[in-house]
Amino acid sequence: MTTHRLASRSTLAPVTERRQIAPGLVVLRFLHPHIASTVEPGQFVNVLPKVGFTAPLLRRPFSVYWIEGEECEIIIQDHGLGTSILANTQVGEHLDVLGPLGSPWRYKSDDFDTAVLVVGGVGVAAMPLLTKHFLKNEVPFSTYYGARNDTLFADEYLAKVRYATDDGSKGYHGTNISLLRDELEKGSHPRIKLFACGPTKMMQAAIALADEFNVPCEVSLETEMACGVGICQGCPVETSVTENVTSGKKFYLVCTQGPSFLKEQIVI
Amino acid sequence: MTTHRLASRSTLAPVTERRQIAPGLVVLRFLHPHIASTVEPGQFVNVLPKVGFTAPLLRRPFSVYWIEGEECEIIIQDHGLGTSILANTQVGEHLDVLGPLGSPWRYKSDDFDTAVLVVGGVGVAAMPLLTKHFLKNEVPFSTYYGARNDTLFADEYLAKVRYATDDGSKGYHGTNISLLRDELEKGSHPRIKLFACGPTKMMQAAIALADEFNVPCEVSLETEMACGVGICQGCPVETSVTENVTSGKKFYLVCTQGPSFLKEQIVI
Amino acid sequence: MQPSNGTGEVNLKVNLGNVEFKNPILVASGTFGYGSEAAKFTDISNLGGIVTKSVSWKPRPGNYPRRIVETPSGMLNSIGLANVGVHVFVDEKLPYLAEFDTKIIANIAASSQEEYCNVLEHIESHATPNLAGYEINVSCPNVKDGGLSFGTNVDMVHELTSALRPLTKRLLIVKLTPNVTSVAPFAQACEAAGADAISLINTVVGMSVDVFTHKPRLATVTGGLSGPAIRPIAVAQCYNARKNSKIPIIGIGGITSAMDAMEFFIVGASLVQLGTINFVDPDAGTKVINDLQELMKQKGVHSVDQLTNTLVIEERMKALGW
Amino acid sequence: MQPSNGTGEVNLKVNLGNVEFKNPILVASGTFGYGSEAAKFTDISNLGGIVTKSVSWKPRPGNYPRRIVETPSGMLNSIGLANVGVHVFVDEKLPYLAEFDTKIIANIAASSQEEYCNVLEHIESHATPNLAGYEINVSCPNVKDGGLSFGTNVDMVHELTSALRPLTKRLLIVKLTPNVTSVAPFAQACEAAGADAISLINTVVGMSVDVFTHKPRLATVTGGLSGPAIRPIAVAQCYNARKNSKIPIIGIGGITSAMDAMEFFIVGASLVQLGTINFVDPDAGTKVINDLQELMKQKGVHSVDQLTNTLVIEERMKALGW
Ligand SMILES: Cc1cc2nc3c(=O)[nH]c(=O)nc-3n(C[C@H](O)[C@H](O)[C@H](O)COP(=O)(O)OP(=O)(O)OC[C@H]3O[C@@H](n4cnc5c(N)ncnc54)[C@H](O)[C@@H]3O)c2cc1C
Ligand SMILES: Cc1cc2nc3c(=O)[nH]c(=O)nc-3n(C[C@H](O)[C@H](O)[C@H](O)COP(=O)(O)OP(=O)(O)OC[C@H]3O[C@@H](n4cnc5c(N)ncnc54)[C@H](O)[C@@H]3O)c2cc1C
Ligand SMILES: Cc1cc2nc3c(=O)[nH]c(=O)nc-3n(C[C@H](O)[C@H](O)[C@H](O)COP(=O)(O)O)c2cc1C
Ligand SMILES: Cc1cc2nc3c(=O)[nH]c(=O)nc-3n(C[C@H](O)[C@H](O)[C@H](O)COP(=O)(O)O)c2cc1C
Ligand code: FES
Ligand code: FES
Repeated sequence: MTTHRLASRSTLAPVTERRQIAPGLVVLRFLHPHIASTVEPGQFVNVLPKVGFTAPLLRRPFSVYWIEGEECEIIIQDHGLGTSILANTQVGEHLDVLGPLGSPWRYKSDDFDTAVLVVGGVGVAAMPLLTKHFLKNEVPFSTYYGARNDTLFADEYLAKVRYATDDGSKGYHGTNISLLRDELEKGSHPRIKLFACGPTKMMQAAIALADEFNVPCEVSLETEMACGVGICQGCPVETSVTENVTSGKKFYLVCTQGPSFLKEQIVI
Repeated sequence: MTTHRLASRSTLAPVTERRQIAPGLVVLRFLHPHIASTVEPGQFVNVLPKVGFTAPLLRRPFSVYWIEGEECEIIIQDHGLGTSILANTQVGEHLDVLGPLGSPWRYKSDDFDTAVLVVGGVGVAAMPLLTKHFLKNEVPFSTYYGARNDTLFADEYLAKVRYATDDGSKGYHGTNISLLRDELEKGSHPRIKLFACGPTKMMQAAIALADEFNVPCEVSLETEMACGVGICQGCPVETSVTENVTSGKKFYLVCTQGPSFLKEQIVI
Repeated sequence: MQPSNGTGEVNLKVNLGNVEFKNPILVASGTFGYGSEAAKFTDISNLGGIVTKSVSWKPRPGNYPRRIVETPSGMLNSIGLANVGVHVFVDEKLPYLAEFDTKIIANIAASSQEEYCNVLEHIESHATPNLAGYEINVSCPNVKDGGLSFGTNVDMVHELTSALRPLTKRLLIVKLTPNVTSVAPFAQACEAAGADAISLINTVVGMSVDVFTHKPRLATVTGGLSGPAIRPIAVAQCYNARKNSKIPIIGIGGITSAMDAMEFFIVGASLVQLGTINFVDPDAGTKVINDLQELMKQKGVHSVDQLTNTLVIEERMKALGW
Repeated sequence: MQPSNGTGEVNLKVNLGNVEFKNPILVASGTFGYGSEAAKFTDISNLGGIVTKSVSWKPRPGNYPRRIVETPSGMLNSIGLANVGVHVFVDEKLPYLAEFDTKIIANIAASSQEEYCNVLEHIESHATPNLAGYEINVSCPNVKDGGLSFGTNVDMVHELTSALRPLTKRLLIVKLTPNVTSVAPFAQACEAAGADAISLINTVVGMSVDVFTHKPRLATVTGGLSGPAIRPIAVAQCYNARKNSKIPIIGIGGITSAMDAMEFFIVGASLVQLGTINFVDPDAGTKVINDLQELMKQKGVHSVDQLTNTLVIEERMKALGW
């Protein structure tokens, strides 16, 4: 078993830590020098549920949640067969990992001075590396994190968090979008940009809010993927623009051209 | 997870011990009161390679190797995908086990005074319970155990063993069948019967020897099985007799009418 | 645990022709023997019905081994319709099955129209009270004569069905093969000839080779593919039959759970049969029945009729002609 | 590691028509894009050849999502022939691929005979040195026009092949569908019309339903089933084509390993294509090539020709007519 071969080929990565951070949320840490040294905020990896089995057949995509030294972490929410197998991977077992994949957040663009991270559910996985970058580069930012109740937050690597819960059990009573709206309505908001990752409804609300306040907004999408590397055309998102030749006229590929898009690019 | 439901339904049995007894031979011990209390020598169990997976799909048959209290043991030889998965089952994991299945050795029949166990390869798994019965009931017997070399024997539960190796590294230099022939040729053999389990060639040689010395011989067969319980008709062995109505005229079903047959019954 | 049949909020009863099945979960021909072996491992009275192993006029020994090959999420078989023949069937098997509270459907395979008729008439004249009807197997890929040569010829299917129809007032079900360009004309032919239902699908022709000996793994070279691997094919064929005919459908192919069964109901099946999964777990039927009841409760669905043929196609896709 | 091609004891070279492939492992249309994306994850010069994504005259956006559903040991897709159109194909894709030491086969999909001819002629007039030929896709189940309506009609396949044959001296390969009663007449028609080879199989029509919404999981309702689940079907179809025609076969369907590839060679394929496995591992081709070489060494086989069409059928089964 090779633990590492060529940079860009799939790698059998030994799992070095497994921890449960919330009900149904497991973090796996694995050794993967290539990903750890090259990944950018917003990229993802594609992981085989079980090496040597044809069912489940395809890899499953996960955001790179954290890196430390030569190790990477992903956060797995129990969703179906593939994720439940993966969530049960034990320390010492190996993950077959392909990555880093996809395009990073447009986090170095100059269309903002202050970043607003809009987070919901397992979408949190896309935020820690972004948070780290903003902290390190002293970019002003704040994080609006919404969940059904206070047991569901996975905020270990976040900073400057404003919480919102549907049941009021922690922070604001309501959605993180309403909380953010309240803040924005309060007054002057110096060149902000929203970076949003969460359930589709939250993404749609984030886009609507950004439209209303006329600020840039980038959302990270999830679609079913067969390959994760741009060769199957299985992961389209409808687009309003027509410059995208690769996939014909009407779609972007989420795996390579995303997973994050500016709100103007897509129809969700 | 029910560890035990109805006697005759499949059961999730916790693995309580795993030991490697020879290269490529692993013994799994699991808690299964029903099998432990009802199994007879020569019967088998049908075990799912991996619970919840559709590939591998079908159960794999294994002789019941040993019982102790409420626990059973099977011995697994790494042969293909299913057995390699099973051989890696760890203590604390569960096996989905259906059994006991099949018909026992005709070990209580009165067609012999002395039993001769002819053993090869993983066929050894069918012998310990038979050995135990003969020891307990003071039936005279001896065991002719053949292997390629001395690293391959799994004789922990056998008794009165005469070893034969192809390379002469342990016991007789040659096959166990030649060794037995030598013995038989030496002279008087009081109403013996052969009980043989091993590779097809060894079975054929055992039958030829029994024919030559005109003694009864029962052989335990392996065929591919889809169900192990008599409902798929997938496990036929050609028969020379015609009384077998269930499967038409020309075949016995190894899973229910076997796995062991008298040499007169079958064509192999 | 015994599933409650038709009591409480969820009613699992399904009517097909003049027969009431207490639930829509049957076991498929050739995957449950004649019930007696499976009875050791499950309470067969829980089942909506049992379709017995194909029976022919004379006993058939079946094919030489090897008869079974596992494949990814499936298996190939080439049993060759091994069966006891119709005389033993009516003398021993039907009476045995008459003791159970479940419907029996006698599956018939033959190599000529005459033989099909003779077998059906012989069973009809020895019918037991719980004999609900007949399933006509025109789709076995593993015999030299009959089998697929009937099932892939729409005129022969029509003629055979028409010939059998007058011979019984019980259910007449024709079991179709997926090994055709389109199952639609076959469904229409069965409907026109007066069959009560079609069952879909029998196994898909498949093959596997031993790369060391260069021999086919099955003695008969090709065999029939079954199991979860073929479920998407089976669902598509049931959908196609439903779109193109009104004849009731019994869905078969790779069903392992209540969720799987539900897919078949939604595309148009009134009942389903479990096949290969019985080999993995002879008690699968009871589990699926219980789970189906639970699932229907969760969905707030009160009867199987409310599930059958409820596929929803997006408007924008309809507009595009899908 | 780079596989040694044709040196040492084992020679992986295969000739098809007037083209020499350095090894018999190709990647299948639609499962490798136009090479550039996959090139980040594997050395595409290792491959015997690359069959490019189906190209049509105009660009096609492809179908609305959802386009992908995993199934037991397989997947359904409904991409809908999303492609850049023949002009971008010859301007950008062919020149890019010309840089690699591998053969390129341009797969063409169209909705009329005229469009097929136009696309082929346009590519022909912009051919690059490593363009080995064309694969004619008459078997896509996921488009409204063309696709399966061609592929299930033996006369149309014959006519189309005859029309295309005079337009090129390069390889003309027809990619057939498994969704027919028998592939034999199609193989014969392609042979008669002068095709250099057939490729077998394209995807099998399948469907999956979301039991909570009652919607088809794929927007287009049905889609194409691929992956290990369909391998036994593909092997059987290649065997059937081999028995009934002499036209060279390119085997496709569920191949994941050298052992799988070997099954196709033994039943009669000269080359094979890897499809779905590329999604699991874009580097699969190289691994299969290396393993094939090893396996051939072990077997003492020196060339792929010595494997092709070497199925051994037991005498007693032959005697029974199998
Ligand atoms: C770019 C990206 C990043 C993601 N990051 C994370 C993460 O960090 N943590 C996390 O827990 N999940 C993440 N997801 C979602 C995760 O990939 C799915 O939950 C997972 O694939 C479901 O697999 P399953 O076998 O458990 O579910 P099943 O429903 O059994 O899967 C069946 C099929 O559908 C696909 N599928 C089902 N739901 C989704 C979904 N929401 N997105 C994509 N494919 C899906 C699966 O890949 C598989 O092919 C991400 C998805 C994408 C596209
Ligand atoms: C009655 C009986 C008792 C057995 N007892 C033992 C035992 O105690 N210990 C042990 O190690 N093995 C035993 N075997 C053999 C064991 O069942 C097979 O080695 C095992 O099924 C192979 O599975 P696989 O997935 O590893 O191999 P694969 O070759 O990948 O299996 C593919 C398919 O072929 C079948 N198959 C392959 N080889 C055999 C075989 N020799 N016999 C039956 N089916 C086969 C498998 O069940 C499976 O369906 C017994 C077999 C039978 C019939
Ligand atoms: C071992 C085996 C034997 C079968 N024998 C018969 C048979 O005798 N008659 C018949 O109509 N179908 C027979 N079938 C087909 C099944 O009834 C069923 O149509 C098919 O297996 C698909 O369902 P499944 O995927 O759930 O197994 C057999 C299938 C298998 C696997
Ligand atoms: C996502 C996807 C897209 C495909 N697109 C095409 C295509 O554009 N043209 C074509 O001829 N075949 C296409 N195919 C069919 C494959 O080339 C191949 O014939 C089929 O997938 C069977 O092989 P496999 O089981 O190895 O995948 C596609 C298959 C898949 C899975
Ligand atoms: S997942 Fe294959 S192209 Fe995006
Ligand atoms: S294995 Fe099914 S009848 Fe014997």
